[in-house]
This record gives sequence, C-alpha cells and structure tokens, in this order.
Amino acid sequence: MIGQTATSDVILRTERVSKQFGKFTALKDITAEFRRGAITSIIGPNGAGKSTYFNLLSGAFPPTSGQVEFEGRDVTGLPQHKFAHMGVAKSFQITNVFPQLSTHENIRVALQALSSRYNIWTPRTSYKDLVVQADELLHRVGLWSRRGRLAGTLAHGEQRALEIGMALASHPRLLLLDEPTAGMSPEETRVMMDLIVQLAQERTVILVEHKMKLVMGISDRLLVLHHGELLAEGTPADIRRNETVKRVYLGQREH
Amino acid sequence: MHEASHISEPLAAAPRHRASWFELARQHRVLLSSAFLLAFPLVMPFTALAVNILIYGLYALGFNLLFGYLGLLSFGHAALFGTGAYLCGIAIVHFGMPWYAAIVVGVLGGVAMAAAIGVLAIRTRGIYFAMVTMALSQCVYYLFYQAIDWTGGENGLRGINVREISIFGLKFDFIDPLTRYYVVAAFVILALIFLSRILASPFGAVIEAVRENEARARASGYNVTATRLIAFILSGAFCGLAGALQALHLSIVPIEIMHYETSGLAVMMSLLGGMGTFFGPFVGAAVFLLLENLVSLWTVHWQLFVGAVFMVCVLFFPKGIWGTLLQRVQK
Amino acid sequence: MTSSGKKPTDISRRSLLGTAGAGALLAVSPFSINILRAQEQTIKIGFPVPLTGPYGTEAQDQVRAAEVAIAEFNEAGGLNGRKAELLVRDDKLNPGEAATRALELIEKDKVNFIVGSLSAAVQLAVNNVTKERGVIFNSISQSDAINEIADFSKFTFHEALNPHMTAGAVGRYAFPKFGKKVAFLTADYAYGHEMVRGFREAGKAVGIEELADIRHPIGATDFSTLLPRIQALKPDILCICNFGRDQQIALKQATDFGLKRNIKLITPILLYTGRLAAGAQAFNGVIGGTSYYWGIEDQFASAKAFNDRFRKMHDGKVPSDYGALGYGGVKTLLMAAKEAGSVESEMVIAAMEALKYDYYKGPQYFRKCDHQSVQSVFIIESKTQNQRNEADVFDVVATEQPNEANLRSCESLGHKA
Amino acid sequence: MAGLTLDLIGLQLFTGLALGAVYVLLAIGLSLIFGMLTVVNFAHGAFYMLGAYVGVYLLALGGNFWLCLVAVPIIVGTIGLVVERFLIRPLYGRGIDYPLLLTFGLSYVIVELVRIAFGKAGYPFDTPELLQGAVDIGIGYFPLYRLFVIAAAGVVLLGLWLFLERTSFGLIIRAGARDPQIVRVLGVDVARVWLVVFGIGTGIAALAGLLAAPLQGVIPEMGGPILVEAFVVTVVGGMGSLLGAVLAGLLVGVVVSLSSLFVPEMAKVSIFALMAIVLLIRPQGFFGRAGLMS
Repeated sequence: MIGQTATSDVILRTERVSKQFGKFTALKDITAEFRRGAITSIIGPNGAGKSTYFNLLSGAFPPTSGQVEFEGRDVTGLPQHKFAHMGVAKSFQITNVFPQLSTHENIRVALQALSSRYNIWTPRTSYKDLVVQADELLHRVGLWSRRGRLAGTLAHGEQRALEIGMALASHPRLLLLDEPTAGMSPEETRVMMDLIVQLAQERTVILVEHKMKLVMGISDRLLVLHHGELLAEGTPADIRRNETVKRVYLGQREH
Repeated sequence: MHEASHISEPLAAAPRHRASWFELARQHRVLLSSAFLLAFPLVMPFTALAVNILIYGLYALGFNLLFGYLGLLSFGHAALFGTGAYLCGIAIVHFGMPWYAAIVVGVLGGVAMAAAIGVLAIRTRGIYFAMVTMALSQCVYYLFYQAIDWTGGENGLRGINVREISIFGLKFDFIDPLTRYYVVAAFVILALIFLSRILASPFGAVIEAVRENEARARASGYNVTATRLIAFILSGAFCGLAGALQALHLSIVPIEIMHYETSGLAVMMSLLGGMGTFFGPFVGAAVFLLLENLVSLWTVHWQLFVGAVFMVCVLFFPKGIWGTLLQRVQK
Repeated sequence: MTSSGKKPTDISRRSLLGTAGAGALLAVSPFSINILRAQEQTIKIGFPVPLTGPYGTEAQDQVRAAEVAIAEFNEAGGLNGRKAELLVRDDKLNPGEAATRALELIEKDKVNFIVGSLSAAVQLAVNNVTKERGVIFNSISQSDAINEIADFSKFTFHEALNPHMTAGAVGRYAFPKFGKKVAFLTADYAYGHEMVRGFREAGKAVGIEELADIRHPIGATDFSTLLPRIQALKPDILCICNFGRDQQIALKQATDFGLKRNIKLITPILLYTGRLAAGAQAFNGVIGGTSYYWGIEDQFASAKAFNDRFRKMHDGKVPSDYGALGYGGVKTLLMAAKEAGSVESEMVIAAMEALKYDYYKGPQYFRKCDHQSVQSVFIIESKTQNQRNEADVFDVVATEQPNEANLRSCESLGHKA
Repeated sequence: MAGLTLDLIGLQLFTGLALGAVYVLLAIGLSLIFGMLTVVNFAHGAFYMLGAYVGVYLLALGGNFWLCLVAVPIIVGTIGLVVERFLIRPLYGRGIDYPLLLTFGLSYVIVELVRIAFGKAGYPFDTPELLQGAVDIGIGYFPLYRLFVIAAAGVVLLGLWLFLERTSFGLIIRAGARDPQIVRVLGVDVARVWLVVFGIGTGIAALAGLLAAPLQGVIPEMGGPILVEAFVVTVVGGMGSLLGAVLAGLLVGVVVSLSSLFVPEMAKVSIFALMAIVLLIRPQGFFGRAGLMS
C-alpha cells in the first residue's frame, strides 16, 4: 500500500464529534476510525446525519465539539482548501462542476490548485505538464471525447465522472464521495461503481450512500448512522447480521 | 458513455473551426483595442472627452475585474479611484515629485486602499459586500474631506500642473490635448496588456473558478477569501492608475471623486458596456459619457436618458452593449 | 463691412471643418488652427454654470443675465464690428466636470474668455485650468480662496463678492444694533469657515462676545440636533454661516424651534432664489448680505436700466443676485475688450485693471493685487408684510459703500502689493 | 463645550428619536421588500421624494395635510405596484444584482421626471398650522411637529404590526419572509404577495417623505443621501428584519444626534463607522439571519 506509515494504518479518525445547527443536534458523539487503503461506506436512512458527517470529514465545516484527525494530525477547524492540499479530495452530493468552463479546463483548474495558483503573469497554457496531466485524467474517467465541451452541457453521468476526475487531480490519499451514483441510470451506476473499485486500488475511499445494497458488494467496512448517532460498525457480513440495522432499514422501504 | 465518445469527436472540433476569425480577434484583443484607442480621438467631439472616456474606461475595467470576472459587486470603488487621484496629486503638489513617480504613488495608493478596505470587507458576501464597501468608502470620503491641509477639503486639490513631460529625453507639451491623450492612452494600453495577462494566467483561471462555483473551488484547494482579496487589490491597482491619470488630466482632484455616485458610475459603465467582457468597460464609458455630453447639449434632463438606457440594458441586454454584440458575432 | 462681406461664408465652412475634425486637424498642424483664429471671428465667451443639480435655478438665471450683456454689446456694435457669443456649458456643480468643460471650451471651441461657475470648488477647478493656458477667467462664484496667492494668477478676476466682504458688512451692521453675544452655526467647510472669519473680523471692532461656533456637516438635512444647544446658550445674535439648501433648512428648523423669539438670525448671504424656494415663513426677519437685489433700482440708475432690459428679454422677470453676477462678469470683460480694442489676454487684463465701472449696482473696480472687484454690499431683511408683488421679498436696510479697507489686505493674501 | 447640560443631552436624545423615526419608516419598507422579494430597492429614496412631491401637488390642488397623510401613500404605493409588476418581475430568478441595478437606473428616471414636472428649485413646505411651534416637554422646548413625526411613525408601525399579525395576508407575508418555498407549497400566489409587499414598502417610503417635507422642504435630490442612510439602518438591523429596522433606525438617529453634539466633524461619518463596526463583529446585522446572503 502506498504511503503507509509506521504510526498507524488508520488514515482518518473522529473523536466524539458532534454538530449542532441552532438547537438541532445533527450528530452526536461519533467516534470512528477509517482504515488506510480500504473502502468504507457510511450508510443510514434519510436524515441519519450522513451528509453532516461527510462534511465534517471533508472539512466543509468544523464540528461543534470533538476532534477530527487525519494521518495522526489534528485537523479540526482547518479551512476547506487546506484539506485538498493535505491529500483529501471530495465529490459533492449535488453535481458540482464549473459549468461555464470546458471539461478540460475543469480538470486543469483542479490540478493547478496544487502548484501555480496565484501567478498573475505567465499564461496558464505555458504550464504544459498540467495540460498533459489533465488529458490523462480525462482518459482515466472516460471523458476524453468531451475535452472541449462546456462542462455545463455534459450529461448528468458525465458530470459526475468529471467531478471524480477533478477530485483525483489533487492526487488524494483519501477520496470522499457523497452519493456518487445519485440520479444515475443503472448503466451509468454500473460504470461508476467499476470506476470506484478501480480508484480504491491506489487510495483510501470513503463513500456516503443511501442505497445499502449498492455498497455491500464493494465495501470493506460499513458505518451505519441513525438519528445522528453511530448505530453499528463492521464488515458487510457483520452489518447484514445486525438486528438493529435490519429494524431501522425495515422501518422504511429501501429504494 | 464509451459509445457516445465516437459521435462527439467531430462535434468538439466543429465550433473551433467555425469561429476561427473570432478566435483570432480574441487572441489579439490587446492589439485590436490599442489600435482602436490610438485612432479614437479622431471621432470624438473633443479631446478632453476622449481622455475622460479612456480614464473612466480604465476605472470601469478595474471594477469589471471584480464584478464581471469574479462576481463581487462593490459599491465602494470611488475610494480606490479617488485615493489614486489624491495621492498622485499630493505627490506633485506637496512633494514636487516628477509626474511618472506621482503615477506610481497613485497606483500604490489604490493598491493600499484596496488592501485596507478589502481586509475589512472581504469576509462579507453578496449584498452585504456591496453595502460594507459603500460604507467604508464613505468613511474614506470623510477622511479625505477632513484632511484639508493635504487635500484642499471641499475646495478640492488644485495645482497639479504638469506643463511638460520628458520621456527618454524627448520633451512633450502636456498642455497640448493630443499629447495628453496619447500619454494617457499609453498607460491604458499597458493596463490592457496587464489585464490580458491576468485573465490568461493561472490566477485568471482561479477567478473564473471562484465565480463559477465557490464550493467546488474551495474543495479543489483554492483559498476563496484570498482569491477575492487579491482580485480586489488588483482592481485597486487599475482604479488607482485611472485616478492618477485623472488627476494629471484635469490638474485638479475634486472631493466628488470619492462620492458614492462615482462608485455608481463604475457600476453603470460596466453594465452598459458588458460585464465580464474585455473591452466592454470602455464601450460603457464611451456610451455613458457621450450620451451625457450629447444629450446635455439639447436638454438639461440628460439623466432621464441615461437612466432609461441603463434600465433597458438591465431588462433586455444583461450582457451589455459590447457583450450583446460579441454574442451576436459569435453566433 | 463690405470688404468682409464674403468672408463669413468662408469662415463658417472652415470652422465647420474645424469642428468636424478638430482632432485630425490639430494632429496635422496645430498652427493652421491659430491662423483660422483670425480677428474677424466672434468673441467667444465660455460660460460653465451648474444647469443640472440643486442650483439649476440660479444657474439658469446666470445664463439669462449673461445673455443680456451679450445682447447689449452686440447692439452697440461689438468690438469694431466683432460680435460676442456666449457658449453655455453645464458644469453639473462638479469640479471634475467643470474642468473638462473648461478644457473643451479652450481646446475645441477656442474661447477668448471664460466667465461663470457657482460653487467655490468649481470656480477653483476652472481657474486652475484657465490660468495654466493663459485664458482670462472672471469668476462669479463667492469664495475667499480665489483671492489668495496660491490660486490667483494674472488671468484670474473675481466679479463676485467674497464671504469676507459680505459677512463683514452684515456683522458691521448687525452687531451694534442687536447685541454683542454672538453664536455661530457653521457649515463645516472652507466657505463656512471663511464666513465666520469675516464676522469675527467685523466683530473685533465692536467687541463681540463669541459664545460658541457650532459646526454642522455640509449637506445637512437635520439641524434639530444642534438647535437645542444654541437655545441654551441664549445669544443675542445667531450667525448662520452656510449657504443655499443648508441655509433654507437651518432657517426653517430654527423657526420651528422658536429660536426667532429672542435671537436675531443673520447670515452673510441671503439668496433671492433660496427665499422663494423656502418660503416667507422660514426667512421672515432674517438679515443678510447680497451683491444684488433688484430693489436697489430706486438707488442706482444702472440697476434700473439692467432690470428693465432683463424684464424685456425674459417676460417681465427680475434678475436674481446670481443672475446679476452673470451679467456683471460678462459685461466687464466685453467692456474691457472694447477699451483695449482687442481680445488679446495681456491687453484685456490691463484694461480690466484700469476699469472704473458702474454697470448694474453702483461704482466698482478691480483691486490691482488680487483682481477682486471692490463694490458695495447690500444689507437686506426678509419680509412677510407689505409685499408689493411676488418678487418683493426683501427690504434693503443698509448699503455698505465700496471700500478696500473692508477686504482682506493684499499682504494677508500673500500678494506683494 | 459650552452649555452642555443633562437636559440638553436629553433633548438631543429626543431629537435623535425624531430623526430616527424617519429612518425607521424608510428602513422598514426596504427591509420588508428585501425580506420577501430579496430585492435591494435603490429607488426607495426616489419614492420617498415622490411622496413629498405628491404632497406638494395635492396641497396645491387644495387638499390639506391630513388628507395627504392618507392619499400620498396610496398614490405612490400604486406607482410602486406598477413598477414591481412591469419592471422588477421580469428580473426574478436572474440573481440579486439585477433588480438592484434596475432600481438604481429607475431612481435616475424618477428624479429627472420630477424635475421636468415640478422644476429643479424645490418647494417650501410649511408645517401644518395645528402642529406649528414648540412645546415644553419638561427638559426644554421641543418642536411640536417633531413629536407628531415620532407619533405618526409609531402609528404606522402599530398598523403594520396588526396587519402582519392579525390578518391572513399578513400571515402569508410572515411565512414568506421566513421561507418563500413554504408559501408556494401552500398554494398561495406568491407573485401577488410580492406585488402587494412592494406596494406597501413604497407607500410607507412615500409617507416618510411627506412627513419629512415640513422639516426640510422639498427638492428632487432629497432622496439621495437619506437612501444611503436608510441602507445603513437596514444593514445594521439585519436585512429583512422588521424589528431590526426599527431598533437600528432609532439607534442610528440617536448616534447621529449625539455625535453632532459631541464630535460634530464626525457626525456624518459616525453612522458609516457604526455600520462598518457592526458588520465586522456581526456580519448579518443585529437581527439578520446568517447565511441569508450566500
């Protein structure tokens, strides 16, 4: 496995993190660890606090209390853009690209964030390596043919793929994906899941997913949230056997 | 997805071919703009107006970098413009500096004022940003208003009299209107080159990214706050230069230059010309000032026309005059 | 005249050409333009005034009165047949705009003289442009700064009164009459401070006791925050040292607060147009100075002649104070040009300096050192009773004769004289 | 600082309240419109000025001041309805900047139309006879008309409060200010609600202009400076918050009046400094919701 340190095989952990929105408690005292190199999925019914937890892990906002550690370092409250520089990349639940930029430029901009971002004089095209790397990533996520199109005009599935391409641009050791298949056709979903498995060979992946069945097959570990609390944790087999989880998911129909 | 790729291959290439001359013009926009500016005074009613159009165009250009390209609406740009003008004037009147040094002082003044206002205002967003910049620029207005010994207060700063300038040993009569025009035009062209470089640079890409999708830019590793601040400061450099040139052109700096109506001018000119277009601010400045000049010749109610034209633009041509033209040509 | 009979067509064609491609011609050969500026052309007087903005009414009256001066000059045969022409420009009460307009008038229209401006800042801006280019500027705006050495040039003339003169005259009239305990309500800018300085200077001779100088920001809409304090001071006289709209609101609110019951309100400048706009109630009983009021026609034949001519040209209206200044500013320059027999700057300057004139308000002349017009100041009181007609709003209660001693000394202004 | 006494400061506070009352009326309209329509109305000052001019016109026709108090808001409010329907409505959904820019242009047009119709010089506006003079309020003499302005503002606020709290239409407005989505879900014609809100906002602005007319006289430019000050009030109070507009309006009035007593040269800048400070400490203003502007 790449970049594994002697310190631990835990890449990310949260220590009793909670999140309040006004009087509403979205998350309560969640302590969990994410193993390096694994695919871990965070599942739970609607309103379980999955997205809130995801946002805490990805640095979109800080927890109200508790601590987030990345590779043994306390990263609680660091601004969002620092996460990208540490090697944490994320995709959004709602499609989130730069619509008025070309597909290629979307990825090139993401690549640029790690090097020459505040240069105001040299033409951006003179950074040839970034152009080449962007093309490689376009191939990688299957969008080479859409290179010159405005990102906003791509099909939904293509935009999701583009987002993953942008996330990969920062060479992340940890990739956080928020419902990457939301709104996709079964065919698009299949392609996306293949891509995720492939990506996970080189890096740690954390997935938030509403559809439990989808992630059972590919996840190494699962976290189940319910009403803002950690309900269960374990391998897919553990979770499948867990009576509490069954009850929660039986309570409402799975889509 | 794999099947689709075969179909779209030629599609991607097609638009590139169709608009080739348009692309060519776009690549050489600095050259074309400069050529136009050099011939411009020939078609203007009088040269001093042409100089004003250049200066206000440059001022609107600085504003446009922030509003058009980054999407931040500031109602306090008069402070940047005015600081450039006052500092340039003070450098000449109180310190007897040569004109070129005074311009540098003016630009630095614009930069420093932008940094000061920016640090305070940049954390607020949207409408609040517009309001905070307006409030802070009003504070700056009163600051300069009260500093009578330096600025002349209500009476304005007088005596910025540059009769003769020498460039590489050649002497030019700065009282001559055309000389004045071409000296100012030279600085404006330099500014256009600089803006063009900024837009083409990696930072230009960051500006676009932040405007397009702030959350995404942040997740990609961009510091959005820093980006805004840098853009605000760059905007201050352009506006400071415009102010310095204005001081040299008119030989006075009126306190009105700091008034919030001057901030409104930048908004109006940018929008009339076309937000987020390279040459739009100059078109906007020209249309506004010509309209004001021509209409005020036959009626004192010129503001009615300016206001109405502005409303028509907002309602029907949100891309402004130049932006709409570009769109037509592109199609 | 016959010899020049066919020339006008020639010239008009050329000047048309000149206007159409002024820039182009200028680029090719700046000299050709100068040759075109031959003696036969009309005498052009640039006239930048704030047609738009809050003083539009005053500015329009300035234009009307200036037209009277032009008409009189042309009817009298002009300068050896050369007619005069007024080029009115809107300075929008903005010094930047005014400077641009002055540049337009000088560079494009090639005016011989510039007369005009209403606000102090605009006047100083125009002056800065004209003096650099050697064009005579006769200012009809009221300010002290224009007399000072820093702004003065030999091309600068000041037909209007300045606050030192008006405030001084009003003070000399009012302090002995209404009491020695004096408070000031002052607009916090140069013009306001200049007024206070004028009052203080006059007060020294009488020995006034200054209770307070209360400042308000220019453009204030609410004086109620200051009035209770003034009331508590119990002064005999309150000097309202502000102008135009500020003054109208201040007087209105002072009336509402009941200040007039035991305090006499005086002000350096009482505007005719301001009195009409704000109404009788607010101005009632207020004493102030003015450079001109149509009612002095009982005193001066020149005023009567000017009023009659103005009435004839402008449907029976009477000229306002600022209007009369427009007349005086243009008239003096044209008469000096006539005297000099030329529009050449140096010769006209010499003629202006030598001028002893009575065109509309009694005797006047320009002081040598600062080109300030030495003239009488009229003390007027606003009234609500016994109005003969709509225009009859003031009583002239005193006239201070022209006297250089009432001006700031040349030395104190920085002049060598 | 000659003549500074406690009475004087008290009187000054009162003066500040009267000044604040006009701010409150302007700000409450701005805030109402912003809260519901997310439109920053740059023409609000022009409607304020229009109110004063309509008053002048009605008085010249032979009306009296008390009639004007009712007629002016109705007439100008109706103009406001037309503006919303035909000029602002096409811009919904185009972002917050466009209605702002449109009303910015509109203010130029309204001011110039007034100049054409009524001239540039302005009009005197005498204090209604019943309200002339000053009364002793225990700490000194205070102009009766200013007391009336405070009272009138109070009555308007009370009326507005009753309208919002006690009528079904008011309920919809309150719900809509919290979340426009909810109103839509309830099947209410949101467009109609917005129309009415804009009309009410401009009507109140016109009333403020009419009330201010006897204090300052009437000129076409009267709406400019006060609009900027009203913006300060709305921003300090929190955009969209009615309670915020009221408290901030009174606060700004008092700050202006006290600063012109103690540091007159800072009087003009004091409210902008106040705004800058408030926003730096609490970017959403006193009662604004955080993140509303994002």
